[in-house]
Amino acid sequence: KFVLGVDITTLLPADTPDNPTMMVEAHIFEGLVQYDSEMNIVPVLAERWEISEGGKVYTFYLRKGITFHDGTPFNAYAVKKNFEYILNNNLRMGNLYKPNIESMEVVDDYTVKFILKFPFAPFLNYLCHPAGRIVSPKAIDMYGSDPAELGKHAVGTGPFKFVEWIPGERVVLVKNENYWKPGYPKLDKITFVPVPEAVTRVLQVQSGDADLAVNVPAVLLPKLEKDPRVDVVSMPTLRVIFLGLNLKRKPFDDVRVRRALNYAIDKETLCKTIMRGLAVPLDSPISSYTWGHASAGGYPYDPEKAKELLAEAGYPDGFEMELITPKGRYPQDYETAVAIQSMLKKVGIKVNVVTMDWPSYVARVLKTDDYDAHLLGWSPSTGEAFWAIQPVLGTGSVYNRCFYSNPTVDQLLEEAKRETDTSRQLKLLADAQKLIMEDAPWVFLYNVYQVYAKNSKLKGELAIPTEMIVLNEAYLEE
Amino acid sequence: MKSRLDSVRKIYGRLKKNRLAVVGLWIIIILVITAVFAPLIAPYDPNEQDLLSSLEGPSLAHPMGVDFFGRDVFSRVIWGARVSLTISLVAVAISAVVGTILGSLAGFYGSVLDEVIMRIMDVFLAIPSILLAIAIVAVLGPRTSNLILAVSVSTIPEFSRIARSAVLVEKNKEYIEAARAIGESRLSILFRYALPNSMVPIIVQASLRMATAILSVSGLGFLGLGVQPPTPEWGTDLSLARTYLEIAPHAGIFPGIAIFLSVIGFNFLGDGLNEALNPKLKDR
Amino acid sequence: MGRLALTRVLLLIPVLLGVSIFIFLLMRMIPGDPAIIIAGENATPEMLKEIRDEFDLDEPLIIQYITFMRNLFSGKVVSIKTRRPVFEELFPRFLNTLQLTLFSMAIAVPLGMILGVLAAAYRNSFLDNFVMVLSLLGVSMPVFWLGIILILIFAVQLGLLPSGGKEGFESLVLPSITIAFALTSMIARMTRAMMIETLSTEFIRTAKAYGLPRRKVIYKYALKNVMIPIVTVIGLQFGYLLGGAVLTESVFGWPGIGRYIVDGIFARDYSVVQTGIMFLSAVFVLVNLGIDILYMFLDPKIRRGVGKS
Amino acid sequence: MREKILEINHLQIRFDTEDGVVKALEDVNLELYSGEILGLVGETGCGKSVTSQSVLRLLPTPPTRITNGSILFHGKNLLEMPEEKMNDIRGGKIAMIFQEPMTSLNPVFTIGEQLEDVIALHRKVDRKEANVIAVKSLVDVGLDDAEVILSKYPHELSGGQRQRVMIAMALSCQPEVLIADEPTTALDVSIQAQILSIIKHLKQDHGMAVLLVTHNLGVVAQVCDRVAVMYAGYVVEKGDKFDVLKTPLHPYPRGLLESIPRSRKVRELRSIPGSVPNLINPPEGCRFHPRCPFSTGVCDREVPVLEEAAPGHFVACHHWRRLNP
Amino acid sequence: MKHLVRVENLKKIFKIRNQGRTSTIVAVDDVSFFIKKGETLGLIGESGSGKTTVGRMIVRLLEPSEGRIEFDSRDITHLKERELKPFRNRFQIVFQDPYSSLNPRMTVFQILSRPLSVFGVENDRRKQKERVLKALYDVGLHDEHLNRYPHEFSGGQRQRISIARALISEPEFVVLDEPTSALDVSVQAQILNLLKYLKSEHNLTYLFISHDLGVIHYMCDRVMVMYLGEIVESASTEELFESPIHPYTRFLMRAIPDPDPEVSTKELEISYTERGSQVSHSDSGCKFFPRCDRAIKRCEGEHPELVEILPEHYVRCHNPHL
Ligand SMILES: Nc1ncnc2c1ncn2[C@@H]1O[C@H](COP(=O)(O)OP(=O)(O)OP(=O)(O)O)[C@@H](O)[C@H]1O
Ligand SMILES: Nc1ncnc2c1ncn2[C@@H]1O[C@H](COP(=O)(O)OP(=O)(O)OP(=O)(O)O)[C@@H](O)[C@H]1O
Ligand SMILES: [Mg+2]
Ligand SMILES: [Mg+2]
Repeated sequence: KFVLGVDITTLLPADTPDNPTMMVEAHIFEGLVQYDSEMNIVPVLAERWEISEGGKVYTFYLRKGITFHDGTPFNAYAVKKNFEYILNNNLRMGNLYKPNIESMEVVDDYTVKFILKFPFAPFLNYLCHPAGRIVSPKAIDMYGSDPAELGKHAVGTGPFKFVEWIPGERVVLVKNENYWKPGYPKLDKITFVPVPEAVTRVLQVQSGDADLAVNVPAVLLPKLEKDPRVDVVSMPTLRVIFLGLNLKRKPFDDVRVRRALNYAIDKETLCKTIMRGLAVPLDSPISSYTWGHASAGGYPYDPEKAKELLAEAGYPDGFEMELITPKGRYPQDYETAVAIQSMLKKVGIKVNVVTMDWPSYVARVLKTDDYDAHLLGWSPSTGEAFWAIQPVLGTGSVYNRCFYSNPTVDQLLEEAKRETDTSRQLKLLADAQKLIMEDAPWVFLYNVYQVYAKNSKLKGELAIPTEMIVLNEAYLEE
Repeated sequence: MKSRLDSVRKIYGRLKKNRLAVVGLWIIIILVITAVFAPLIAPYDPNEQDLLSSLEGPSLAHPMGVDFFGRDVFSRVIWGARVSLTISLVAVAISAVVGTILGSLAGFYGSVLDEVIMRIMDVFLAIPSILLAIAIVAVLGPRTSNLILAVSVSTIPEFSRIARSAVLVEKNKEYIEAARAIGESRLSILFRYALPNSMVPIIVQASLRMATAILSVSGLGFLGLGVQPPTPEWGTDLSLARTYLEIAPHAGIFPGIAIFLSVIGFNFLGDGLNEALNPKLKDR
Repeated sequence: MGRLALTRVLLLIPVLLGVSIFIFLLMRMIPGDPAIIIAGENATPEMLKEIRDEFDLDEPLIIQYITFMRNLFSGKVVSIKTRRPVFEELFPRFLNTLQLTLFSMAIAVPLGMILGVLAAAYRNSFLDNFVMVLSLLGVSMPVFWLGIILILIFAVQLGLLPSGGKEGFESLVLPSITIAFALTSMIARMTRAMMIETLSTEFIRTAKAYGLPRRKVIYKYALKNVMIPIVTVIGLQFGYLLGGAVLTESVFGWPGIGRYIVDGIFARDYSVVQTGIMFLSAVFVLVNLGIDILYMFLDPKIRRGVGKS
Repeated sequence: MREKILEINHLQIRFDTEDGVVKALEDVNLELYSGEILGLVGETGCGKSVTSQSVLRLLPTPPTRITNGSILFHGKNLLEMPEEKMNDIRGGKIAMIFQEPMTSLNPVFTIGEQLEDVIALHRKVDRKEANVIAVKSLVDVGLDDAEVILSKYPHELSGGQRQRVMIAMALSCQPEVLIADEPTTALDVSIQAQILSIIKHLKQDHGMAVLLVTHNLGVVAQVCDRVAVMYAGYVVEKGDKFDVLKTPLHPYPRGLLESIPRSRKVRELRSIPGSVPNLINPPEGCRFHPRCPFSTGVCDREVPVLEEAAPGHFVACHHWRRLNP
Repeated sequence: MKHLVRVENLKKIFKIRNQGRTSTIVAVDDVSFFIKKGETLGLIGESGSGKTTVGRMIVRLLEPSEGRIEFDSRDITHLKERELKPFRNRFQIVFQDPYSSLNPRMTVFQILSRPLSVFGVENDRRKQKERVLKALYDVGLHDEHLNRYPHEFSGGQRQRISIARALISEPEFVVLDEPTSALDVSVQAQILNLLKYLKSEHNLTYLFISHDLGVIHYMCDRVMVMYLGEIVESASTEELFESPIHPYTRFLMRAIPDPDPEVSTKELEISYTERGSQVSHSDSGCKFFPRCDRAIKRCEGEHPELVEILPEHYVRCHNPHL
């Protein structure tokens, strides 16, 4: 039994916007490629692949002898059908592929080609995205006219077969006896149960009612570590947490002020206390696990320097600012904001923390510029630096709500995106990160861990930094 | 004036018979004093953080321990009295006033006005109050004033019903007829005659509702819609503390006890008033 | 009586209409765009536009309202988040909440009434004071606190009962006790108050004056009179619980309707919230109608028409 | 001499209230003979109901305290009887009906249910026989369509019908004593006349002794044999109704009689000045003295004792001799 | 002599809505009478016969369904509340229940000064106080009572306050709706005396409603007897008491117990089984028919008219007892 925070929304991978659902889908469906726990791209349904010269054509050689749960064989036609279905329908994740896939081509039964509109370096990462998982073509034929209906009939190639989904109550999967990877899966059955209350989730594992619970509050760690029935696992994710400063507003248009804020906040202490060690201070705008990361130094805690900078910028006595934050969206988000409130007080900045429920928060941040600073988290679901930087810091991007604009950064990213030489690509990305760090449009806070509690007998689960836990190879120790 | 004082004394006299009511009254008086003199009583600044001592248990320096941020729980409980009591007091006052006015107009004028007002009240009554409160806070944002509004909106129908039925009873008494006979205007009859005599059940209800208001705020806090940080408020602090219930129970127990005390206080007082003011009053 | 029921059912219409307009407007006033919430963080503007188009979110309000009402009547309201018909999702959850409510009632009603009657019969005794203090504890304990404590004791420490979720009968026990705790307290207090009042009435004096044994006086003559107001209160509570058990449902991960609607609010899933609240309101009004009919059944004054006086 | 069924001796009752101790009854002495109707009259609050309810021990404790006296029923003191025994007497031997016919019957049970419960209890019969007896008693009080009435609820009956049901209930147990506490005050004159005539027939046909509490001297005149007049917790005069109503010895019943407007055109009614005393702080001595035109020094010091002025005619006044030469 | 009040064909129909069904009660059915200036008209009849309803209609607390009310030769039947205001202080009403007819939240001073303020007779507080005090003395109360609340008074005293309230605006006509029926005889005597005294002092006209024949006899010049909404007999007091004609009047006279045991003991000979229901089933017949011991054939089918049998003596009966 696996406890999630919320109920799933659908079981159609390309229509899935939320992480918990992706976790469930990861057991039923498989993609051509996927990440391992170190964020390496590994083959799954594809055995290998070739990228054409110029980077516009991707050829995949598929694994043979695989059938979907409904008996349909997996082959190149199935892949083609899937991606065409995504391209031709309004699916929620469709826009991951629509802008870049030009067409699909079946070479032979087990070879399929993706022809892109332009050379797109991170395409493989995009295929690692859960939305690219392959659904049985027969199911698409039967239910495809209504994506919601298709989402109720999940047929994939994965190690577990879908049994039932009682909304709000549970999703039940059973072992796929015909799984292609010999000896797997080891578990007979997985039940996913949504329990919104974090404390209850933990107690469920403690009482043996559940085998795995996600999003464990960090404070409970010491307690859980003492419990022999429970193992707590924490591992870094790609998610960074930052304070976005509104560059349109005074005094945040002054880089000195922004840097001062970065110096004034003691990230080490935040990570140690509020986060209970389950976060590391950022040394770049992106997580060190994100592909393309390069350390850009970061800002040590230095309140004196902060005061100096403030004085230099003309605010020797500080100022008042509003910090908006969601509550319960990211681990200890609210707590962090409250702690920052008190840290900034020491350099004379009075912070009014305004907490909001997530939708109101998102509306405020995305639709208005009526705030001084916002606490936000960002995690590239593709696991690479473009998605990690561009949407949040690229000029005019949707999520660039600090209104940061540095043409040089934009330029560097654009170049890197089309660059096929990996080392040059990395260099370009490193330069961009450095520039951003210097401009300090954010207060760079930390990179969070994911924490889950599990039955100490449960072994072999796969945790991926994209905030995924997969039980495909897991087993219960006797 | 003297006789009004007398009647207050008399009510207190009757209240005194009811031991629990006296206990309730004193609990409330103590809470109010705590709230008023919070700055003098609280040993620390309730918002002063000491992240390194997070969740330390009760000690001599911190008799109720410290919370997650290393803030002194005792000081927060003391200051919390201010916010919590204000919220419930204002919320109840608003709903009692609005509800009473609406309900008494409905009961007094009857016919169309009655139907219209009571149907509108039905609308509010039909929507589960906690959902209504959540929606309202979501609309307006979790500012303290909005919490108050959310809590009060959902209790307006209750007060209006009580006021309406009380006014309906009074309306048929002969002194109302007598007032008409001396040519009193309708509004004057309502506000000078009918309403003052309908206050008993409303007052009783108000004191009982004070207790529920505090709980409602804590419920909203649980759902992430409590007061804004770092404001100390019992319900919000309590709901935050639930996470560490097992490792640091003190962070929740003390605000919880404060809530319990005030709920008990208001309930005892409400029941006591109920008996003192009107022994035959139906408990509805 | 049939006519009365009919008029009451007709009164449902304006109330539900009012509810629908009110909640519709309220939802539109909440800041937050369902498309953004639902599409998630990786959404592109195109995705948002698609979602908005799909659910008419850019249409004028009046059109949206009419569309909603039309869909509601044809049972075709679709959740913005899951794209599944709302009724299909809502109804099982409603049944779950109903289960929880009924089970809590099954604990609270007899227990509360027994305690209340005993407290009244032995007024001012130790028992009476004990029941009253306990019941105050019951009403002042926030459910999330109580719920977590119960889980700690019964699931984690003793391992007797499941800690949450919905799996078989046992998982009903702890959430029901959580709800029943406050409910029992309320019913006990009510029963006691009513009982004390009834015991001082003249017809009880008559019963005593004719030598009827105390047991009979309390359990037959007084209790039946007390039943009438108690039933009303219980009915009202029943109505409230069907929508108001949100906190308990959250703590125990019980897949109930209250939590469903709250999630709907937090996801700005207009369809879910509007339909859900309409549904609960209708249920509430119908429950009330049910109480009134029950009331008539219990109270001969109403059942058989009012006499000459 | 007929048998003294019920005897109330020196009954003294106190109520503890928040305003103080109400000295409701001070020294009440009454006796009821078999086959007679004794009228107990007096103004509001003088203690009539307290006296009558104390016989069946119906007063709630607290606040009631019986501080002195005895109530003898066939020579046995009811005040010392265990509760179970008392329950046999209640209804079975001594039945009681109350002033408020509207609220004295349980609103949620049918008349039949209530009557039969009582009959089954006291006549030791099963439900079926109880029903037969119930029908008969209803017919006895003039409710001819008894079967219909039995199936009705109290609110479906008129006040007069309800009061007759109460009387039928009393009758059905064949008690020796009926205590009727203002049985007609809430009723219309025409219905009052009917009820009184039933009570009178009960005495005549069943030989029942009746203690009829009322504040209406007319009622006493009409149906009673003897009458006792109470004032502020004392019996101030008692005796044959002709004696008491025609030639009252005590100034209080005298004043009462004079303040009744008669069918005579008088210029001004005589009235007793002042009002009934507060029983928390009653006047010293004779409690009537502040309102008495004849009071002298002795009246506010000494409580007058009830003495036999003429055979069977008792009065408690220091000056009765002087006033009635 | 002048007719201060004239009532013609007054009718009141109450609609009772009970569980969705409406039924109607004809509480007052075609009642006509007049009251001369300075006289006391008695209105008698059993409970529910419509006495209060008549009284309330005259002072316009109830809207008549049909008919016409004249006060001092002015038709006031349909005056709006505003137009009525000049009349409001010319007629007043005293209610039966001393406990519910005073606002429990007002002091005696407030209760008594309200009419002065409302009618605008006296707005100055000092002068108001003077008048209030005078009114209090008039009814036998004192300064010390001025600031007390109604619950601090006995029933008799409360009724005095009600009377003072009715009289403070110096009305010409007062409806007294059973003002003493809730009081003990000794207190009743005080109040009756007071009313008589005030009447002569202030030159008042009374409509005195009661069901106590003794009280009516003592107070009234003329008496009307109502039965189920109709006037069944009306005559001067002497005549009515000496020679009642209508069977209902005669029945009433017998039913009311006389405190003289010699009179009373003989008279209690009322059969206690009713002949059917109290309410007449046939609409057309005499309303008293079901209870009447003098009924003749005609009574069942034909409704009798109110006729002047003797001079100034009206009776509604087919078979009058002459
Ligand atoms: N339960 C009680 N508590 C306090 N005082 C009481 C109680 N019952 C009666 N009394 C007081 O005892 C006195 C006598 O009351 P009782 O009811 O016997 O009068 P009564 O003669 O029957 O009057 P009425 O004619 O109004 O029925 C009154 O002063 C009353 O206030
Ligand atoms: N507001 C009302 N609504 C409906 N019916 C009414 C109303 N007022 C009076 N009635 C009915 O009208 C009839 C006459 O009532 P009314 O009060 O005039 O009688 P009454 O002679 O004054 O009786 P009583 O002696 O009891 O005061 C009664 O049947 C009564 O039930
Ligand atoms: Mg009495
Ligand atoms: Mg009347």
